[in-house]
Amino acid sequence: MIDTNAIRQDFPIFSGQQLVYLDNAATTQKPASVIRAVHDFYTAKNATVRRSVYPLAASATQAYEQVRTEVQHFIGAVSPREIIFTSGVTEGINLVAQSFLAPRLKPGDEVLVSMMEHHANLIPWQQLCRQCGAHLRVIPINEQGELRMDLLPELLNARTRMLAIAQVSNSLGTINPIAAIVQLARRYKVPVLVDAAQSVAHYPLDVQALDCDFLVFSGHKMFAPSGVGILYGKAAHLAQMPPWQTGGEMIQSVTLETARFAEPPARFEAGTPNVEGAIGLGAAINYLNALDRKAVAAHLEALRLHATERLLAIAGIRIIGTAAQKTAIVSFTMAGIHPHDAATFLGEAGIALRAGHHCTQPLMDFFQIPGTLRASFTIYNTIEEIDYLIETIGAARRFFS
Amino acid sequence: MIDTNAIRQDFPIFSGQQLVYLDNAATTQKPASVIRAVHDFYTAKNATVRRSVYPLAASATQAYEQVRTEVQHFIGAVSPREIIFTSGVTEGINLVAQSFLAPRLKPGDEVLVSMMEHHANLIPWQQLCRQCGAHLRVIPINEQGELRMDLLPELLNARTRMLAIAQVSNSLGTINPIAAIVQLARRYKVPVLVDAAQSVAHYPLDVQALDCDFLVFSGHKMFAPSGVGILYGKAAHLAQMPPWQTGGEMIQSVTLETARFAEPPARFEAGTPNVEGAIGLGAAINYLNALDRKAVAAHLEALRLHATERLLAIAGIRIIGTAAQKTAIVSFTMAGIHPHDAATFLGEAGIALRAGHHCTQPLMDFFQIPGTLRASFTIYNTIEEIDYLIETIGAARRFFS
Amino acid sequence: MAARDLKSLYKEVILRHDREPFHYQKMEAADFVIEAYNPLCGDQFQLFLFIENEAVKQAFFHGYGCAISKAATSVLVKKLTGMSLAKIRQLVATYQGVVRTGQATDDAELAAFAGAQQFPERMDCALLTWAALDDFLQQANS
Amino acid sequence: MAARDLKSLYKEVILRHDREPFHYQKMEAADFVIEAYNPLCGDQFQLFLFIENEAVKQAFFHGYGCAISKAATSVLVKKLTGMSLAKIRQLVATYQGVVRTGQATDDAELAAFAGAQQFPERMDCALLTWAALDDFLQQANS
Ligand SMILES: Cc1ncc(COP(=O)(O)O)c(C=O)c1O
Ligand SMILES: Cc1ncc(COP(=O)(O)O)c(C=O)c1O
Repeated sequence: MIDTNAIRQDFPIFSGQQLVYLDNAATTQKPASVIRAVHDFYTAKNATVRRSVYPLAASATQAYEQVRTEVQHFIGAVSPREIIFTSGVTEGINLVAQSFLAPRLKPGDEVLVSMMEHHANLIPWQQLCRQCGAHLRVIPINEQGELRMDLLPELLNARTRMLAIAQVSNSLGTINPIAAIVQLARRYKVPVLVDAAQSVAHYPLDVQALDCDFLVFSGHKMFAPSGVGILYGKAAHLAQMPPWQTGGEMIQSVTLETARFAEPPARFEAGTPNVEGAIGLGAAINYLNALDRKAVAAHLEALRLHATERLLAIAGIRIIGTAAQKTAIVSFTMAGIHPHDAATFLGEAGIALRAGHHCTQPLMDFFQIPGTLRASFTIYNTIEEIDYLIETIGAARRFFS
Repeated sequence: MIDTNAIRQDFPIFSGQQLVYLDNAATTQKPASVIRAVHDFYTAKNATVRRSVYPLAASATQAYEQVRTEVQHFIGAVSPREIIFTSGVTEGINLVAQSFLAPRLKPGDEVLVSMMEHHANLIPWQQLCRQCGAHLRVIPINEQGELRMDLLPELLNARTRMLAIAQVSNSLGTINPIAAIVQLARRYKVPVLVDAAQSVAHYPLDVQALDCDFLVFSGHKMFAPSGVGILYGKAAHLAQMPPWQTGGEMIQSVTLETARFAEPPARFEAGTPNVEGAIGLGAAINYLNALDRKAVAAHLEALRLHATERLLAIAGIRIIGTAAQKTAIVSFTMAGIHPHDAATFLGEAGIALRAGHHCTQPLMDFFQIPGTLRASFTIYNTIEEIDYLIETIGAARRFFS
Repeated sequence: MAARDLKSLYKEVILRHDREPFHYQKMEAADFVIEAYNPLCGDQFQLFLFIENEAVKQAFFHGYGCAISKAATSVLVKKLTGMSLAKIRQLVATYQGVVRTGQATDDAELAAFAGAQQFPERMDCALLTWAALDDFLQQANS
Repeated sequence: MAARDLKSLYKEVILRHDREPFHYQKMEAADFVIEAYNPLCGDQFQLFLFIENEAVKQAFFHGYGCAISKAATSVLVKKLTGMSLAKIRQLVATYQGVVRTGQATDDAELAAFAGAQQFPERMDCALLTWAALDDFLQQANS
């Protein structure tokens, strides 16, 4: 087991206030090492990267590129040139949609997503399909919130140009069988983009083992700063893709008439990057690497089981998302109390969790609910916090009845 | 005059090391108040914005939207709804090119930029023109590095769909007469985008007085974090523009088939924003607001004059950019010493300045040089630092001769 | 952020309106049906108005929302009944003043919503259907 | 970052090659002209090669660059002369090892460039034309 007490000490936000933070699927808190890395950068190392030769700028560039290599190792990519810094998952997916897919999407082609995608992994494809006269196809789910893998073979066909899928659902907690999905997709040579927003903090990633074509995640959900994220792309794809945003830093040569673009990854990193964000991401990766990730998974499983059991013991509570393979994200509704009222009540009791559709409106429509309360757990959460949540839910029921 | 000593004390990076930082046109250092704002956010206030009702998230949302209002006042916009958070100038310009201009650009139309634009304000327009069969027209400059304002009336015509121009050139220091340019553009109803990357830190901005249609700047050049910037757009334009990036947070309603987008500014802010970056930007604006900006301008002018005079006293030094209206950016070449060798030598002596084309390759071609050394000054620079620079240039000449 | 007190947000009168909403009923035959929707939480209500001689003769509502938005709508519907459109405009302005800036009012049912100021993230709940009605009246005017 | 010493970057042999470059001359009649360009600084050189029997008979260069890139090119051109293509491949590999990892070598002119390791931002200068030649040889091979 991991030592939650020790871990909590690593996160300064818990020392200054009573906070039961259960909104980790939205964003995680930052450990002192990440905060310090950003702070040290500002107070001693701040410079832009890539263009200058004075020591401060040379060190900043080295530190920035070092993080690229750390990310490469963290997700098992072949080369650091497959690692592109973005502002987050949303930008990563928009980039792949516009730079990779748009040039090859023809009327009648198909793009496949699932019913449980976050809007970030739905709307860019939906809009692109409308733009190109292509069709968006959707992998259905069952009542447990699991992908209908039995239907996937029929949904894939020779016109499928992309399959974009979350590794872990942010609303349901479902863990999708990515390796199996990629294998199926390979039969039709369909490229696969994996949205790892909800998996990256908790489960080891290996893009070579998954054999996915693209993978995206955001720093702010893995103990790193916001405004920074990663797009992984296979080198062979990246080499063929035109730039998406253009500007400085991604140029080989420019005249007024024309520009030659740099090789990847620079080609996809126009403008001054979020340097301190990248430095913070490096610190977060070091933090994660120092944890025993098997123990992390076991801890999450214990939290999930305890939360599920205690919630189900309360009358009127319905858990949305009961997949066999599930992470420690527990969405639920309470009979007679609107999620926002409950969240406000819990919030005043020092419990931070989210009410709403969690940017998965079609999924809520599927379950015919406007939204849920969602408790999402991570390394610093405890069994005691869950017990306090349950107790406070009881108080909320008394308050609103 | 401003009290440079007091100001230097505000910037922690100068207390830990001997650093003559003259690369402020690339990025500025951060005052303690900005560093503290980011740090405090991490240690006590971190949450995502806009979606949650617990106190931490409500405060974060309030703080984030408060910065939007501060930016509005800082640049004199009519409403906070005209203020869009971006990741920086580059993203802001790409957004305007793709969302505002692309839908209305027809073959044979024209887009007007100037010879002194940063690649960020050149390549997005150049690529869009190629895409649409439109023509990129260029306002020439004279040998002093001033816009040929006499030619502007002929360059504008009924087919001009956009004029995109820097307020201050990052390579030459030239200050362009934006208000006059906008007035001319109005005759042909040409929308004007102002790249304020180099002006925002030093000169008061008033978008209503300028009457520009769009204006962009980056946080990292005005004492704020990197990875955050602002796009200002007139409400009437923003209202008509489709979203550019899509994803969470910019949605009114979504089904699998279609999405209705939120009103501006949310429509243009897909995904989790750089919250701490925005908070830091607010702190930077407060810092700037507390300065006497007339005194700042006078200080910059004194630095510029002193640097110019002393550089010109050295044989073999040529100053690139000698406009009558000029900020404290001084680009120069040294006979017989390559800019990168000089920059390395100066760097080892603790002087940070940049060598190269400064992302303005066409401008370098115009002056028929591969690049310059560029000293760019701001509030914390001193006359003594310039004297030390001059002295060290002397040493460099001895070293390389 | 100002001190926050749940009891000042969820006043007794609000909880009562939530539990026993006024004229909570679909009325397809209404002269006007006004839709109100909050994308952040999925809440949505319909207002059903019967209008005669520049006045609301009858009003009903239906839909789904939190205690605040439901009570606010219930209070709205109750006040509307029998009111002239001109008076309704005043009422809406007063209510928006109460919610947004804590403006004083003699009307206890309106005043109950002043607590939303301590909970700015819930202000939209209190304003949801009132804002939709406001839009409707402005369009009717123009 | 390791300790940095300007003298180890700008070794005397490098400054000498910068001031008095070897075979610094345009040779339009060459069998092959190899272009090398560094977008970060605008430096560019041309290598002019006369090749006979799988060996470089003569080499020249021209262009514009910093002291490091110019000296590196001058040393390259000097070494190339008379060398077989196979030998050149070995030479390039050795040199890249010296610059990138500080690999030891008996050749004082090559060893002079090991200082670039202390200045990683200048490594590209030392490698510029050597990398272009490397590309050329690889293409010639395939
Ligand atoms: C005039 C000008 N425009 C645009 C930019 C690009 O800004 P950023 O890299 O922050 O997007 C810069 C600085 O790099 C600049 O100086
Ligand atoms: C599964 C999933 N995909 C995508 C996103 C979007 O990430 P971001 O907002 O950081 O771009 C999120 C979180 O918001 C998510 O949970």
